[in-house]
Amino acid sequence: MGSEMSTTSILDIQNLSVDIPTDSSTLHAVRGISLELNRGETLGIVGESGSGKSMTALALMNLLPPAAKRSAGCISFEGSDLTHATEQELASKIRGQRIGMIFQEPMTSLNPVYSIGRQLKETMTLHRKVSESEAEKRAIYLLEKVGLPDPASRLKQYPHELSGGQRQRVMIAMALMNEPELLIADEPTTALDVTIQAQILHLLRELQQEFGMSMILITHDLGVVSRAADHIAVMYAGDIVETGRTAEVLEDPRHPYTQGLLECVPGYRGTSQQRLGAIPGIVPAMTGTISGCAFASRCPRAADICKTDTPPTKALQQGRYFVCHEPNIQTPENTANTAREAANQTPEDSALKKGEPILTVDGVSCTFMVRRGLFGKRKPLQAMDNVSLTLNKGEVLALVGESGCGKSTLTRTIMGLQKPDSGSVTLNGRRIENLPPMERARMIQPIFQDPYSSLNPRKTIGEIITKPLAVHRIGSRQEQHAQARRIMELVGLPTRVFNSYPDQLSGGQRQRAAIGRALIMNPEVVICDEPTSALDVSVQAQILNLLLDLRDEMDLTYLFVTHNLSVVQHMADRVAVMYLGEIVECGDRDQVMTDPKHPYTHALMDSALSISPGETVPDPGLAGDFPNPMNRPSGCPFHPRCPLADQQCREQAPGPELIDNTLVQCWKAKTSGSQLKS
Amino acid sequence: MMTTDQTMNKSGLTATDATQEENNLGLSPTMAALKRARSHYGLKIGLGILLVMAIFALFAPWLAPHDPYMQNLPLRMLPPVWVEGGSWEYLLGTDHLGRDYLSRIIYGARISMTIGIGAATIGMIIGVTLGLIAGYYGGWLDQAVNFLVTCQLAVPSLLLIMALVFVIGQSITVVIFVIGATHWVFYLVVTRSATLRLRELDFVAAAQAMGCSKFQIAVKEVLPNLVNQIMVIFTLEVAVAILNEATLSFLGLGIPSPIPSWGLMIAEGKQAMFFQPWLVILPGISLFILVIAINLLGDGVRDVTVTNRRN
Amino acid sequence: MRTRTPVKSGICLLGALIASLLAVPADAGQEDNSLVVAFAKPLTTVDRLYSIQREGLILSRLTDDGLFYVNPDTLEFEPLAAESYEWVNQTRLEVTVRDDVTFHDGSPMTADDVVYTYEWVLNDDADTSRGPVIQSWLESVEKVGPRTVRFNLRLPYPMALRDMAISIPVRKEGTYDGVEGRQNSAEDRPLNGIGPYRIKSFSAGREIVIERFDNYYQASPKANPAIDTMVFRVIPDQGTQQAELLSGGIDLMMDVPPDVADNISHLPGVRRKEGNDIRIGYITLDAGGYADPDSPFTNRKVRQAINYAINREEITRYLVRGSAEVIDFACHPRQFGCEADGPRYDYDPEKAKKLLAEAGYPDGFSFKLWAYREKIIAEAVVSNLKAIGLDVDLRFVKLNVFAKVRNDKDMGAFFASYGSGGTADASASTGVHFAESSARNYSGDPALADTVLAAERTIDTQERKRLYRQALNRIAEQAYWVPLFSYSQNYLLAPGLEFPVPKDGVPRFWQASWSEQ
Amino acid sequence: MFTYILRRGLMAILVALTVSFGTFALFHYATDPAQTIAGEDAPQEMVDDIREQYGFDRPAAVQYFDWLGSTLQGDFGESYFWKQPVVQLIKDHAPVTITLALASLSVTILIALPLGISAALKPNSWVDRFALSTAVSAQAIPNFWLGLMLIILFAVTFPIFPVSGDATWRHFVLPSLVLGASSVPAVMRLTRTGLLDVLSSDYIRTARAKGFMGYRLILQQAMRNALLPIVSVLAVQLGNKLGGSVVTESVFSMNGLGRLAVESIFNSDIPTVQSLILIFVLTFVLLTLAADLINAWLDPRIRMG
Repeated sequence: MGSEMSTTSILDIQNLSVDIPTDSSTLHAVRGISLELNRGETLGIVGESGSGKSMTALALMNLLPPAAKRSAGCISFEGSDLTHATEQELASKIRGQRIGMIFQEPMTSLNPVYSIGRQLKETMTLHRKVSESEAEKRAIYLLEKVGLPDPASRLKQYPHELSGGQRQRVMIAMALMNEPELLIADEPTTALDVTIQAQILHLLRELQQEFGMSMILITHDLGVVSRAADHIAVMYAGDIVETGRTAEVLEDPRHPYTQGLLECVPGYRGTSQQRLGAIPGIVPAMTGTISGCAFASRCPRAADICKTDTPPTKALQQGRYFVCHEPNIQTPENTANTAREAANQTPEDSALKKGEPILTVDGVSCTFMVRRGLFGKRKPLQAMDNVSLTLNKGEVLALVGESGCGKSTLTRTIMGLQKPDSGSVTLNGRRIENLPPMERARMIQPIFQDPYSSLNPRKTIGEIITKPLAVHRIGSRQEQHAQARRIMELVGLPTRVFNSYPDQLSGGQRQRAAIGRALIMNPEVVICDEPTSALDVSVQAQILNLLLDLRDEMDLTYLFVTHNLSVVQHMADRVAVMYLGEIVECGDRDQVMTDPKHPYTHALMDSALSISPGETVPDPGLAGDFPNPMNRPSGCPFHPRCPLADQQCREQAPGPELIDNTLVQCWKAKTSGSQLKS
Repeated sequence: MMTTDQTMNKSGLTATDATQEENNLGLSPTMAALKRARSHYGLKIGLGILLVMAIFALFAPWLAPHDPYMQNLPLRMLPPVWVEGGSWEYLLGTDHLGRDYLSRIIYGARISMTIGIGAATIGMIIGVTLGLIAGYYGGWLDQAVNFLVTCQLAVPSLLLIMALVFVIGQSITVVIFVIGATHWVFYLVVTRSATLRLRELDFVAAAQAMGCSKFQIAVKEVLPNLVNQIMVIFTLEVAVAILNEATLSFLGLGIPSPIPSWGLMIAEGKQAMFFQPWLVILPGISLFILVIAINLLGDGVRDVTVTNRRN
Repeated sequence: MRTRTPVKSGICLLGALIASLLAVPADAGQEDNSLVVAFAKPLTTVDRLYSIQREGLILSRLTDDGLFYVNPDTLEFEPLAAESYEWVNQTRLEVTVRDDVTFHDGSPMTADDVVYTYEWVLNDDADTSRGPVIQSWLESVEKVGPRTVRFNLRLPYPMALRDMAISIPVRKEGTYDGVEGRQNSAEDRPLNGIGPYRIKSFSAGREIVIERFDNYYQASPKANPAIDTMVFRVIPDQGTQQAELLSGGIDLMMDVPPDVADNISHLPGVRRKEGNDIRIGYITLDAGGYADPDSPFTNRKVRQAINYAINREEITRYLVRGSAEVIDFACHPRQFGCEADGPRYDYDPEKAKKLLAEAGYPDGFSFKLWAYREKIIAEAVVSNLKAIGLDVDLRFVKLNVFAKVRNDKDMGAFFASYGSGGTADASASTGVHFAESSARNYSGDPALADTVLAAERTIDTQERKRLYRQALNRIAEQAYWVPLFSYSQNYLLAPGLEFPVPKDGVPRFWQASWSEQ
Repeated sequence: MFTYILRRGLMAILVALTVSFGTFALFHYATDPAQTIAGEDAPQEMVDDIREQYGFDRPAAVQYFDWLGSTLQGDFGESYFWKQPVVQLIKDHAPVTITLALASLSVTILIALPLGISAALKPNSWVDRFALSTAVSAQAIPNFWLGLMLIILFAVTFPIFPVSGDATWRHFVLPSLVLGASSVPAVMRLTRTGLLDVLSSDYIRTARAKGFMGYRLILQQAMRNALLPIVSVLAVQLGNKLGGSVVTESVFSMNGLGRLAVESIFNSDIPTVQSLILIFVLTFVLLTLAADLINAWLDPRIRMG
């Protein structure tokens, strides 16, 4: 859409590289990349963690960590070369004035001890001769623009009083205080929930058009770029491997990495597929020089030349090129085929399986008392309100919801680690609280989100995996070790790492180890708590595949907690949607995802960003954002955000009802579908 | 190996993972620490000095030229050899009872180290235990511990120690125990906060899910993660304890005479400090060197072991 | 005595001296004819009736006069505020008071004041520190003539004059009106004495300033002291005192440790004076087996062994120094009645070992030696005892702990010293230590107790001498004690200061003066 | 907030009582005040007399609650040894300690903060190294020894400052140095690490992206955050110094609370000891409370959570 404006380039980067010296060697974060951004357009930089995309962004205004060294042929911004600008000039003329920047972590990116107002205003007063009041006017105006209700009063608030989404909005407003020509957004939505993410991206798009800004959007999420960027550049190991117009790149990827990456995204090729394509291995160490193509070691098509010679840059057309030897030309389909074959090996769609309930959660409620602040009083926080759920043998039940909706409390309760105030959890017909911990442990095991915190850094992988056996005194040491090795084989861990420590493993391997630990006593139910959200797309694909395979081999039952709808799409047989401690909708995957009953579910589905270039970012059409659980709204907890809410919703909470075998809690459930469509 | 990559099945993945890891499997934490240690000067210097002093302390009976208790009144207050009137027989001169000063200083190292290590160990046992309890179990236990801490902090510790020693009576063991019993707060605070942090980590939840008891988790899962920090505190507390002992002895409430303690020697020399300054200066310097060595070691250990999670 | 001041420190001190000369006048008081003296211990009150500290005694000899005083030369007790006295019989003393004595507030001293003073002391509620002692011999006081006061004793008490001289200053009638119980007179009321000096200011723990009292009666031997004002600064720390002396902060330092005295005496800026002290050092052994019925010390041979084991000559010569001398009996040689011919124990470790063996301790035994002062000497003793195979644990504690344990009769052996309150009479040493009631008495020897008691109740000097000789010989034979040495007093003075050293270790500053040069 | 302060207050009182009872018991059973009061050479009669005068012969509990009762009525009693009201004693000694504490604290701040900040601004530079080595050596010098060395130096070699007493401001120079030096390392290290953390934080990056740099970045963005931990540690340090710096006061023989406390211990002057403990505990708790309040004022998160 930016295209109809003047397409002269506003930013032109030539052969930029960033080196970070570490105590042992130097890490080449960015290896001489070149980029061009046209005025009024959005350039999406995509890449997995460690691909150097953020470094690139920071390098532009030289905001790199003190140790890092930047070298560049030229960074010409509006004709002036930033490489020659002194720190002084950058600070006084460019930063925050002509180039604004938004960071990933809204939680930590605002100074906690100063009020929003001060932080907004100083951005302006620092650079321009403007009065406090003018700055304040501007600040209020922008807060309005970024969609914060009642902006005037916000000025007095402090960051910790705002939700993540609100903070990110403030960040945006702050970046726009001086009407910059260029806005750099570094993973602006990664830390946010789905609905918020959609809102923010939508907002950015609008603002960009309104102010005629150019934008660099850095993200790992192909879905996001596919909607939000005009051009994209795919980065791998500090290099740009492919670039061009978004649609072209995504529909006809030419670099094997791009292809692989797309294969990894669940739902990229429809839901039918149970097995994802995945890029084997991990990003190579970025220290030292890489001979040949950095991707060679992971490339399915790599030939010897790839390992020896630096691949050539092949331009297909103006601004559309990729870097590859293309040993034996293959169309993307082939790789897709291999993936399909793989898919076909797996047994027929498991969504058909139906077992009898193995785990039932019945009307569980749970409330915590929390003190806020040094002088604060203890206030109740209702984490779960009368939650009921059944988990059938052999199925995958996806539990979807935004952060703070009570997912983790629910899982903890199910594992018997959290005592509910009322209601009961029954596992194999026995009340969980009556189960002795040992027995319970044999039946149900968790897999956690963050493989960096779920493994004890002081224990070797071997110790970690054998731990359950040790605790339960199952078998002799030898037997335990043998068993551990079997499991490691099963989850695809090289037995070599038996004696190494978690720090020495990659994220993927850690997660495999975690899975191994969970499965070693082959439990019946496995609680997967966001098992992939901390991982890169390619690794996520590996893990998802693994989980599915394991389920078939050890016929496991998964409760799969996630916020990533494409993953749900990919994994789940049934879906339960949670909002503010309640299950608002629960039913078969397709039922729920294609024809959601609850307005919230509906909004969720709308805000899911599948890879579909050309389509714009949808507006989930949700008012405000996720309320603070400390003060739940009366009546239907969703009513403040619900487009359909009326008197009834505000006053009395709806009970669960079964509408074409989907459980829904909404007064408008029957009609909502049609209303929301229109 | 690339051929296996063509097919996208599990084993294939594993194979490549393996081969991938081959070239960048990092060092184990201990190895990494040792590697860093090799290039850390402070640590090496500190360790060096400490070793020398430890050797003197251990083999004092063989290394000391005289019996540190051997009194020889006619030869009292001899100056060191480099001062006129000094003799080669008594390198550092003699004290007010004609005892060989060098020998006493050598034996002094023994006392200081014993006390330092002893006291720090006791403090560690108290502090870490309480810290774990407070941090992991929380609740009223935490309150109780907190109360103890306030008591401990609110009363000037030196006064407290003096009062205790004064009343219980002076002896090496008393000094060790009293100093130990009054220097556990640092351990406690660190252990507690670290425990609070660790408690929230998933591996603890995982252990719970395995059916481990609270105690098992606290000791087997949490404690190992504190070892580094505790080690650092330990070294620093050893230094503190040594200084405390010296101060106590200096004030006449520490090691009983005639045991050679540096602090005591300074106190004894103080009377004549304008005229036989070495009586005060020599033990002071030994004390300084020992403590600085320990601190260097402590800082070194911290730099080397406690890896910063950032970048 | 050998001098060993290495050039190095010599130079540094010379430098010090010059520097201090530049910085401040070498002596604090020469110009304004004032005298600054350092007190090691803080004085809690300036009222002699309520303090028994040595500092109090020193001060009271300036600010207060009693009816009698101790003649600095003869150490006899002679009239002071009294004009004359007479023993009517063994238990009745009549004193005639002077008529020319005035209090600091200008009012004349009368017999009534004397009566008031003694009645106050006899009054239980007065809680004067010496009260109990006086009450133990003094029955009552009455005014029998315009200037005559009669003292009725409970029993013959030869030390009566001593007590009156040392611890009972005369107070103006009504001084303590409206004051109940022990209370510090200095805080509420300015001290109103009759001494040659009057209190100008007193801040507890810091300093005391006194100035010459002009209406002091000329007949007094203390009349017309040379110094106008005297300041007593409390400086507990020896090193600090030295520094102050060097930099001219103070003019006179008492109780100087011999080492320091030696060192400093080599400086041109300071003068050193040595005087005797009636104080003696000794070790008491638990002969009575109080702490432990079957303690080795109940065995006479063991006690003698210990007497032989300690090298008193060396200790006295190198550690106590000055005019100090070894003593062989339980009293100070300069004290009346301190004459005995009992056994003397010269240093002989071999003999000591032999005796131990005979006593059944061939390879020694272990015990605690308690002490609360002169740590160095205690250490020396310990190492002597270790030399004969005894395992001694030195318990060096503060007085309050020491006293607790001693009074509970829980000590096997303790090293202590006694100043006899400056009294040149054996009753003050031997008497105090072997009296029945005394907590210091570990001998468990009633016969001995009777002897000393008898001596204290006898006025006749020959008889007293005999009794003390008997007691002292008994103590020596039984080796209840290890008499160690008499002390010597070291004084350091600013150059121009003239000051006759006292024989009994209690300085009399009214004799001090600045020499004109 | 009020309830919070109340909680802390109660805590303080509880602590004070516990500690004071502990000390009381200790002294009651291990020492004999009577002899000290009477003096070392005092004859038996005198000592016994004093013992019953002061009621030392009564059972411990009786004596303790006797003391407690009167204290609760605001009467701290009378010192056994000094024979004057404890309140008076404390009034006399407090000024010295307070002056010394404040002086030395400012010494600490003047040395530690600049060092720490400049070290944090240039990590691994020579400034940083210098700062760290100062810290390490300052940590290693025995406080009392430093005092003695200074005395030797100033008493003898260059008599610029008086080496004992507390009469004039010049008397406080050396002690403040010694005492101040003792807490330099802690504060310095804390300032350094604290500021380093802040400087590497995301919001500072944001501030830089907004165009902040140089002193404005430090003063207007980083300092306030870095101050939080420093405030607390300074409070504790001040607390310790007010708790009577025993060593310094006795080395330089100053009449402060610290030395008063020690003397009272040596003389088992229980009323004084007890009252001092009460005062120390209360000051400490008050200071920490103050620190918390200051931090709450500095940091909204603490304020409203």
